[in-house]
This record gives sequence, C-alpha cells and structure tokens, in this order.
Amino acid sequence: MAGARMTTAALSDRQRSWLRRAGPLLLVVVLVVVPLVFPESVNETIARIGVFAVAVLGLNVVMGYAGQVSLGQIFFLGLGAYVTAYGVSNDWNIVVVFVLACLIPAFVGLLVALAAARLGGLAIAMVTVALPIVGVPLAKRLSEFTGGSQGLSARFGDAPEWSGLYDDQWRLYLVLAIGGAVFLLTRNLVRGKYGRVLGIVKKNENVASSVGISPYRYKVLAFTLASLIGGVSGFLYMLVIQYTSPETMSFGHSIQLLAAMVIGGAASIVGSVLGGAYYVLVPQLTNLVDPSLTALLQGAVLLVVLFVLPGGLASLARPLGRGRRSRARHDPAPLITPSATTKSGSAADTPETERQGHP
Amino acid sequence: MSRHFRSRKALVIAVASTLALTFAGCSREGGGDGATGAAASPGITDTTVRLGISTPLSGSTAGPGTCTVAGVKAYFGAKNAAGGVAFGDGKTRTVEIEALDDGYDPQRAKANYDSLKDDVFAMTAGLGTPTNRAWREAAIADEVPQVLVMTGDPLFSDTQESPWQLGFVPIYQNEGEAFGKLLVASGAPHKVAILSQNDDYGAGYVEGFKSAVEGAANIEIVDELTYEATDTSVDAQITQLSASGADVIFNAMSLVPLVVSALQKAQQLNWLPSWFLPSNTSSPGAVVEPGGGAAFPGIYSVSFAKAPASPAFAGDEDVQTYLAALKEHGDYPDAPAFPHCQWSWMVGATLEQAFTTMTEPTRDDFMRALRSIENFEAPLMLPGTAVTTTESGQPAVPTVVVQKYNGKGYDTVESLG
Amino acid sequence: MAAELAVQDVSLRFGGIEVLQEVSFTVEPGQIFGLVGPNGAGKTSLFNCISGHYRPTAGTVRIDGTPVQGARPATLARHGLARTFQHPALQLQETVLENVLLGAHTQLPGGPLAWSVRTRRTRRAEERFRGEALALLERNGLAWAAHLPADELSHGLHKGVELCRALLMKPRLLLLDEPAAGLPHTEVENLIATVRRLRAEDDITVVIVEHHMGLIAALTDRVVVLDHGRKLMEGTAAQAQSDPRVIEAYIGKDAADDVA
Amino acid sequence: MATFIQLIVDGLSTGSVYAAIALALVLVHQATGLINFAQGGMAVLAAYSAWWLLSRGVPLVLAISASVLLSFAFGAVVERWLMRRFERGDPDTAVVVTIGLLTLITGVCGWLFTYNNQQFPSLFSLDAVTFLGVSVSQRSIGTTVVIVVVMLLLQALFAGTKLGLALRAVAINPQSAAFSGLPVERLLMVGWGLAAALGAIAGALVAPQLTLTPGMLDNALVYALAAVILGGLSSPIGVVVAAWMIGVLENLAAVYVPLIGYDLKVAVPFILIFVVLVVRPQGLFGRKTVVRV
Repeated sequence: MAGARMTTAALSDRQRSWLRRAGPLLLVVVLVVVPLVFPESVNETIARIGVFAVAVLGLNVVMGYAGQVSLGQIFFLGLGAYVTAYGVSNDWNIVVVFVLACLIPAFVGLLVALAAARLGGLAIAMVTVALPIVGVPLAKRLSEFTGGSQGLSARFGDAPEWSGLYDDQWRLYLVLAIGGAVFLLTRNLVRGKYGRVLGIVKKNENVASSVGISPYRYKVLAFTLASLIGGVSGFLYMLVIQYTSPETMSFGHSIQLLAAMVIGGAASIVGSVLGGAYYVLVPQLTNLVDPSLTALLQGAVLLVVLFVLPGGLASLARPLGRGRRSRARHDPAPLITPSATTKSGSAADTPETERQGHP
Repeated sequence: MSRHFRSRKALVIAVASTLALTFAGCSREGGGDGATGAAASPGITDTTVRLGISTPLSGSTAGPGTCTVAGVKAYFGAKNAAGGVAFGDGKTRTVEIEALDDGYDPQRAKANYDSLKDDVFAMTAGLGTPTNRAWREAAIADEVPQVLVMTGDPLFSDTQESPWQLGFVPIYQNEGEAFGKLLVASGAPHKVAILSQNDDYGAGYVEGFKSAVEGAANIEIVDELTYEATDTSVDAQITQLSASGADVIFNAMSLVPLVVSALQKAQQLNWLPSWFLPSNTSSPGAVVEPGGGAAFPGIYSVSFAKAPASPAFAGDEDVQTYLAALKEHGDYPDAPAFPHCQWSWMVGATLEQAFTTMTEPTRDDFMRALRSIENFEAPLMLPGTAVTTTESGQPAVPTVVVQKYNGKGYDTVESLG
Repeated sequence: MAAELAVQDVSLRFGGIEVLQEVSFTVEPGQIFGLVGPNGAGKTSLFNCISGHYRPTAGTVRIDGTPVQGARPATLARHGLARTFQHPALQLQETVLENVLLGAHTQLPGGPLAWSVRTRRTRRAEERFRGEALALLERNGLAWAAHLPADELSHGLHKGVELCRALLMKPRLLLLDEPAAGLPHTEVENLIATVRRLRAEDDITVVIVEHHMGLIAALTDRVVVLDHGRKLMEGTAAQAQSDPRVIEAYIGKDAADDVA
Repeated sequence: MATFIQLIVDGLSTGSVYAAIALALVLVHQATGLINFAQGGMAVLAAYSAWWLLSRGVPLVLAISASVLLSFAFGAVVERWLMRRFERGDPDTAVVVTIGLLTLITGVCGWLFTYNNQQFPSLFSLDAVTFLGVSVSQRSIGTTVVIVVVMLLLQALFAGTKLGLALRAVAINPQSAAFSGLPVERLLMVGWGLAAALGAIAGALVAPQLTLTPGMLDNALVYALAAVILGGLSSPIGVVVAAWMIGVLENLAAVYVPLIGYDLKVAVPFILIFVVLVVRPQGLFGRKTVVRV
C-alpha cells in the first residue's frame, strides 16, 4: 500500500519539478497573450468570468474552506459595485475608490460576522440570506447614493492613449491583474497556517480550540475576507459591466453563486475559476441552444454535472479523484441539520456546525 | 498536497487554451470604430437585416418578456413570408430576429449585447429598465442603435443623453399624468389613495400623476403607500388604504397576481373606489375579470394599443392579422396575456417605417430615419395615439388615451364617470 | 516548566444527570497520572472540564495555582495545555504532516496579510516547524507517512498523528484520552516507550485516561479511579489493581469492560 | 383599532401561505436532514398538473387529489433516482442539487405551460365573512384550517407513530438506523414522497391567490425558510406559529414603525430570527439538545 503510493509520489515528483519552473511562467505568458489574440466579445466574456471567479473565490473562503454557509455573497459584490460607482461618478481617485470598494464591504462583513458567527450553521445561512433580501430595498431607499432602482452607471478603465490597446483589452488586463493578485494572495492564505485553521474550524471546532484556535475568531475572519473579496469582485463588476442596480444583488444571483461554487469545486482555487466560468458561460450556452429554455437547460446542466462529478469540476484535476470522496465517506452527517445534535456523537464525528461552544 | 495544486495549475492552462481554441474562429473587428462613410454597418446585407433583442425569457418577468419577442417576430415573420421589407435604398431585405434571454439580470443583458453587437444591425424591443441601462453606455460608445425598447425610463428618450437610444412605450410619467388630468377635469372633489411599486416604474407613475393634480382644488391625496415587486401580498396596504376614506385608488402596479388580489381584497373589505390601473396590468382577461372588477364603480386604464380580447375589436382587421401572425410566426399559440405582445408588434411596424426611409445601409442613417417619423399610425394603435419620434424627451409613443372597463373590454373615455 | 494540575471538588451536571461529583486530586509537575474507571465513569467529562470544553457546575481547576475553570479551551491551549481525543479528528484529505503542523498554530507568527504575501518571516517559521513536525513524526515512527493523506492511515495510527500534533504545541500539561484504544499490542509497547521518553526528555506533566491496565501500570506514578462520577480511590496503579472497591466497580458492574 | 385587528388577520392569512411551504420543508428535513430548495418548485409542478387535469374537465377536488398522489410518486422518484447519490456526500452539494432541481422544474413548467399567469380555481369561496368589523375571506379561513389540520397530523406523525420515529431516526443517523433494522432506503423515499404530497396540498391552497406561474413560490420560499428556522426545524407547530408571527409582525412593523415601512418589512423575519436564535439557538419550539464533546 505504502510502497505503491511512493511510486506515484516519485513519478509526480519529476512532473512537479518541471511544472514548478514552467507552470507559473506559462500561466503568466498565457494571461499576457490572451487579451491580445481574442476578439472583443471573447475578451469581454473572459473579463466577466474573472469578475465572478473572484466572487466565487470569496464565497469559497467562507464556505468551501471555513465551512460557514453563506447565502449573501452577492450582497458584497453589489456593495463593492455601488461604492465603486459612487466614487467614480464623484471623480474620486481610482486607487482610493478601489481601496474603499475593498474596505467598506469588509467592514460591513465584519459587523455582520461578529453577530452571525455566534450562531450555529443554518442560522448563519439565514442571517446571510437576509443580506441580499434586505439589501435590495435598502439600495432603493438610499437612492441618494445608489441612484435608486434606476441604478448607477460609471464607465472607467478605458485604455490610455500610450498603451495602444483597445478598451476591452485594457480592461481585461486590469481584471487579470487585480483578479490574479487576489487569487494569488488567497491561494497563499489557504495553504499554511490559515488554511489549516480554516480547515479544522470547518471539520471540528473542538479540536480547533484544543490547539489554541478560537473558532469564533476565525469564522469572523473568514467571513470578513469573503466580504473583502466580494468587494473586489464588485469593483471588477463595475469595471466590466459599468452599471449596477438593486437587481445586481438579487437573492437569486446569490443562489446561483453558491451553485457555481459547488459546481466548480468547494475549497478549491481552480474550482473558483471554473465556478466563475460556469456562472458566465452556461447562460450564454443555453442562449445558443434555445433562449426560451434557459431555466430548463441550466437546471439540467447543473444536475448532470453534479451527478457525474459530485465533487465539482475541480475534482477532475485531482489525481485519483480522492479528496472529496474520502471526505464524503467520513462525514456522514449533513451540514444543514441542527436536529442531528441529538446524536450522541463524539468530537470526531459530530458535525462542526452544531456545536455552540460552551455547554 | 502540493502535487495536487501543481496539476490544478496545469488545468488552468488547459482551460485557457481550450477557450482559445473555442473562440479561435472569431476575428477582431469593430471594437469602437463604428461605421464610417457609406460602407454597410454590421448585420445588414443586400438581402437581409438582422435585429437583436435581449429580454427576460426566464424568471419572474418571463411572461411579458416572451411577448416582447413574439410580437416583433410575428410582424417580420409575416413580412418575410410576403417577400421582405422594401428599404429606402431600393433593396428588399428579409428581417432576422436574434433574441437572447437575460433573465432580467443586468449583467447578462450586457453579455447578450456584447455577443450580439457585431452580428446585428440594431438592438430593439427588449424589456426592463436595469437590463437596458446596463449596456446603454456601451451602445453609445459602440454606436449601436438601442431603439424602441420597452421601458418607460425617460433617460432612453433624451436625445442629448442617449443619442443612440429611443424608448418605445410612453414614459411612466405620461401615463400617470393622463390619469391626473382626467381626475382634475372631472371637477368633482376626489380623495385619492396611491399604491405604487417601489422602483422607477411606480415612482414615475406617481410623479406624473402628482404633477397633473398639483394645485387642483378638487383633488386630495389622502394616503400613499408602496410595495416591493418581491412581495407575495398587498393585503396590508389595501387594508391601510381602505381606512383612508379614498374614493379613487391610483394603483401603479406591474405584477398581475398582486393587482388581482388587490382588487379582491378591497371587495372583501367592502371598499369600492374607482381604480386607475397602468397599461401593463389592466388586461381584461388576466386581471380585471379574475379580480372581479365589475364590482367597482369604474376601472380605468391608459392604453395606446387595441386589446385583442375586447369585443370592440373582435372584428378589427388589424387585430385579426395580428393574432394570426402571432400564432404562425411568433411561436405564441395562446391568446396574448400581456399587452407587450401588441406593443412589440407595433415596434415591428415602426422599424419598418424607418427602414422604408433609409437611404444607406448604415446605423447612422437608420437612426436618422427612425428619428424622423411623425404621426405614424402603427397597426393596433388606438385612435388618438400615434408614433412620433421627432420630439426630444419623448418616446416613440408619447401619448396615451384613458379607457374605462366596460365589463368585457375597454372604451376610450373623455371624463370620469 | 512542567505544570501542576489541581482539581478540587469538581462537579458537573447535564440536566438532571450528575456526571461528576466533587472530584478532587492533584497532579505534581512532571508526574504521569492515570485516570481509570469503567465506561461512563466520567473520565472524559473530567478531561473536558480540565481542557475547557465543559464548564464544571461547581469546583475549581487550577493550573500552577491559577484557577482556569470556565476559561475557553483556546485560551488554555495557549497557556500550555494540550490534549488528544478519544476519537481522533484529523483533516483526512490533508497530509499527515499538515495535520501535525496544526499544533504549531499558536507559535507561528504573522497575520493573514503576512501569510498571503508570504513574508520571509512566515516562510522561515513554516520551514522551522515543518522540520520540528518531521522530527516528531520520526520519533514516533511515523516519518514514512508524513506526506501521505491522513485517510490512508489506520485508526490506530491516527492516534499517533494526533499525539504528534499535541506535542508540537510544546505543552506543559498533556491530556491523553485513551491513547491505546484500538492499538495492536506491539503499538502499545511503542506508545509506552514514547510517553516514557516524553518524561525523560521533555519537561511535561501527563494525564492519561485509559482502560488498558498494562499501560497504566507501566507508565503512571499515581492513578485516580472514578466510578459513577465519584472518586473511588487514589494511589499507585498497583494499589488500584488490588483495591477491592475497584475490582467490584469493574467486575461487578461492568464485566464487559474488564481489565484488558 | 379595526384597522389594527384587520392587519393582524391579514398577516395571519399571508402567514398561512408561508406556513404551507414551511411544513413541507420541515417534513423533508425531518426525514432526510436536508433543506430542499426545490420544495416550492415541486409544489408548483403539482399545481400545474392539477391545473392541466382541470383543463381536461376533471373536477377540482379530484384533480387536486390526483396531483397529491402524483406528487407523492414524484417525490419518491426524485429521492430514489437523484438525491440518493448525494445523501451521504457533502451536504452543500446536496443543497445545490435541490437548487438545480428547482431550476429544472421551473424551466419545465415554463416550457410546458408558458410563463403566463394561469388562473387556478379555489376550493373555497372568495366571499368575505365579517366579524366585529374585521373581514376575512372564506378562502383564507379555509386555507388556514387546512394548514392547521396538516400541522396537527404532522405533529402526531412525528410524535406518536412508528413511521414518524423511524423517519427521524433515519435522518439523525442513517447508519445506526440501518443497523437497527430499519429499511432506510424505503423510509427516505417515503419521507420525500410525503413532503412532496404535502407540497402539492400547499400548492393547491396558494395557487388561487398567487396565480399559477412557474416561479409562483420563489418569493414565499424565503419566508418559509425563515419560518422554519424561527420555529425550530423539528416542530410543525413551531413553524406554523412562526409563519403566522412573521406575517403579522411584518404587517404591523410596516404600518406602525415608520423607519421600516413597507419596503423594509422583509427585514422583520430576519431581525426576529436573529433575536430569537441568540436567546434560543434551537428555535422557538425546537428541542434543546445536549452537545457532547
């Protein structure tokens, strides 16, 4: 058993050393070349994928990695978009706008998390559902800042003269640069110290606390980071779509983001990109097939993909597809099931979400 | 662990190159250049012209959204079957419609626009304020016509702000104003309760209404409430308004089930005011009849289109042609449940009117032709209304007439009562 | 620097059930201390009271003289308390090494920002603890498994991994909850050697809950026997094994769970 | 004062609509430990099948009964051929599968029956009953009575029958239920079937008011979810009471709390949830449970 394992490990060691050198370089080259070779509509599509990949990444931080069900991610995208639109239309410095589009959603996320992270699993879900649901009428009421239901338009990020690029190429570069930076930073974060913490908070809060981790603190951290990343995706949304309205953050879109995250692959960096691609491409695909059957086709695609790949598209990338399957084998109890607390579980097999800390 | 993510990175590259292959067939053109000189714009050849529509075909606004496509498809389907449309440049072209679903999501509407703009000559007929606003600026930058769209947002009819846009349906303010004028003209004292949708639609209606009744001594607004498009019930609002003692309710609602239940609720409370219903939720068959409208002293609505279900138009030639074409060419076998079907039929007629005066196959010339229509009586239009596109700040249909429910359909009225 | 643990009159009640009743004992610094008793005696509950996962209904728990009852487990962990669980909870899809490294959490410097930009300080710290974790695995005969995903190891080996995780915390007080349960005989020998080495090389106080009397006899300086939430007796393992009350508690009431 | 009481009565009848869906959610959660986002969609499909039968001349009561039976079968089929693959896996995935199912069902309804609003006749008359200055339609009374009856039946099912206990045992721990000889797979199918049948009743009750469209219950679903959490996932009585509370309090807040108003009244159930859960994490009527470490 162990011996067989070693061989595969040794084999992939060789691949690894090759990929370690060539992989990142190749990726950078591809990302630099992509905007130059494609027609405008493709560039726009890739940029949109970038926007939603970042949004899904944020959702992944709080839900995929830290295991806290969040149905409110779209609210932070909307908030980031509104902050950006407001700043741009008031001619603020774009760097200031960007920083605010990150910090304001992060701050709101922090406030929400301070309250919500005290509650159990499904209760967090309900508090987060409230964000888009209350957010839409709230955006209408604050029409002084949000433009009410007519929304805000803001066009920025046109290509500067010196670059010699088309606008769409310039914007795609911005999306790739900002989105790429967010992905890189998040990837670094979810490996090493913080990755281990989020993982154990998701898996078992009692074990987490026994090694000196306050689950509450890290749930708040994960939620805040997710909100911050949501804010970045809102900034990118304004850059690419150039318009936001209360419709942007409707509850339905939040559900679709969740579906995109699971389809892409929970707790996976590549899965976030795939989730963003799913979010953007599937509606375009169904439009190609038959625009009047969008819902039917989308539902069918979602079910077929999950039926074939319950671990999401990213599981294709995992050798032997082992990660998710083994998790499934060992975590029998569903996440959304507070009533399961009646089970006389031990620390190891009681699902994390049900523990309310001190008895 | 690290082994996994290396191969994931490889996957990113694979995905990127797959994307590259998928789209490799396309080539870069357009991209903000727009049309120059008399060279034909995209989407038009000597034999065909292609129109794009982005509209909700799924989700909660799919009902009216489907209609916005069906009418225009039916109109040009019938024209194509008869040989095509004779353009002002002497050529006869068939009209192709490319309709995409945006699910009332602004982001998807923009995506639809991006994918259509190089293929189609003009974008038209799409329903929704946020979904049309989402790509308005891009359409201006790309110089792509976004015309005869189904939103009462005045922005689309402002020639200065929106050079490549034109709204079709009356701006919400106009519809509200028509009610207000009728009420003021009645001379009798009236107490008015207002219930409006909490968005630009409801607000526009109320704004128009208030501007018309402002300063009129006989009109008093006694209570004013809103509701959300996502609400499942307006019972509480009707209960609260019924206590206001109003004898008229100005009801700017765009959702059929809520209008029906509002009518029913008022009857249960034995509150029987005169109702003012907007043009898109006053269908006799879908709204007033199930709501028991006959119980009220009067149900008024504004309109510019003949209602096919109304007995008054049962024998109308326009209506007959329209219903037949809708079935045959519009993929719409049922009786139209939303007025948007009729409206988009008129959009087809208005587009044809512009086509016949175009002298060059360019988007520029199309906009010029479209903006020079005066008093065109499109089929299905009610007497007293017409398409006029020369007036800045006004949509293609600037006027409406007020009508009263007669138990089966609507009759145009000059005064209350 | 081994810690002193003093449990005084600790009681614990869930609803109407008395889980622990006025249990008292003291563990001297550097001792290996056994907690024995039949199933349901309240051993693990007592552990949970010490580690902060439960708050005792009454009584005090002192570590080095400081009362800690009611303190959060994370706080106690930061002050030198480490524990293992009856059923080890590992990140099954992660490698054994990553699982052990979790124990280094409180000692790794830097906040989220530092870790996402991978400052040199965080990289160095990670490297250092990676070395320490590998050394610990080596010491426990698990070096070969370091890069395997945890779910490829048997349940028994998970206990070893969990012990390494706890040791990486560099505790002054270590609570082991049934470390030998489910281990084959040879592994138990290894475990005994490991814990002995702990005392010899690290300055650490160890409290063990265990059914395996051979292990208790071989390792502990003193034991407390619990039965039905009450302290039955305190003394050496040999005294406990010959104490008639203890034999009655085991044989008379819970024959199925006999001394191994 | 009359307005005040009328608002309460209105709130109760709106709350009954939420309660109808909430009961089905509770049933499926009790049987499988899942929140089924497709519950509303399945109810809509049932209502459409009844509507289709009606249009073929089948009498109303018969059409609804047939749709209830069909729904039971449909629910069981969905469990057997779709959900089973996900029941032991990652619960997030299972929830997303129900979202996919909702989308698919909505799409199928839109495709077969168009997105137009269809009138659905009510079992009860729309005539109002006036009592002490408060008027309420017979339809609302009828809906509420049916929901209370269903609620009591469910409560009895869970508390007092072998089937109910077996369902709960399966949801709480499928493995040990299987060890103790329960036919887990069949029980799961029955649980889904019962929930779908209950959803069919709910659909037939609310369709006359909301008019039949593929997305008829989308907005109500959020409220139903709120009621489920607020009432405590394990208690049918709890969720019905919570649904009524939500209906009543949001009306009162909209009218009497100017800061909230009709636009932000949707925040009321969530504020309520937050306050209640801080005090009672298990919900208003949920069972308190000991957490073991």
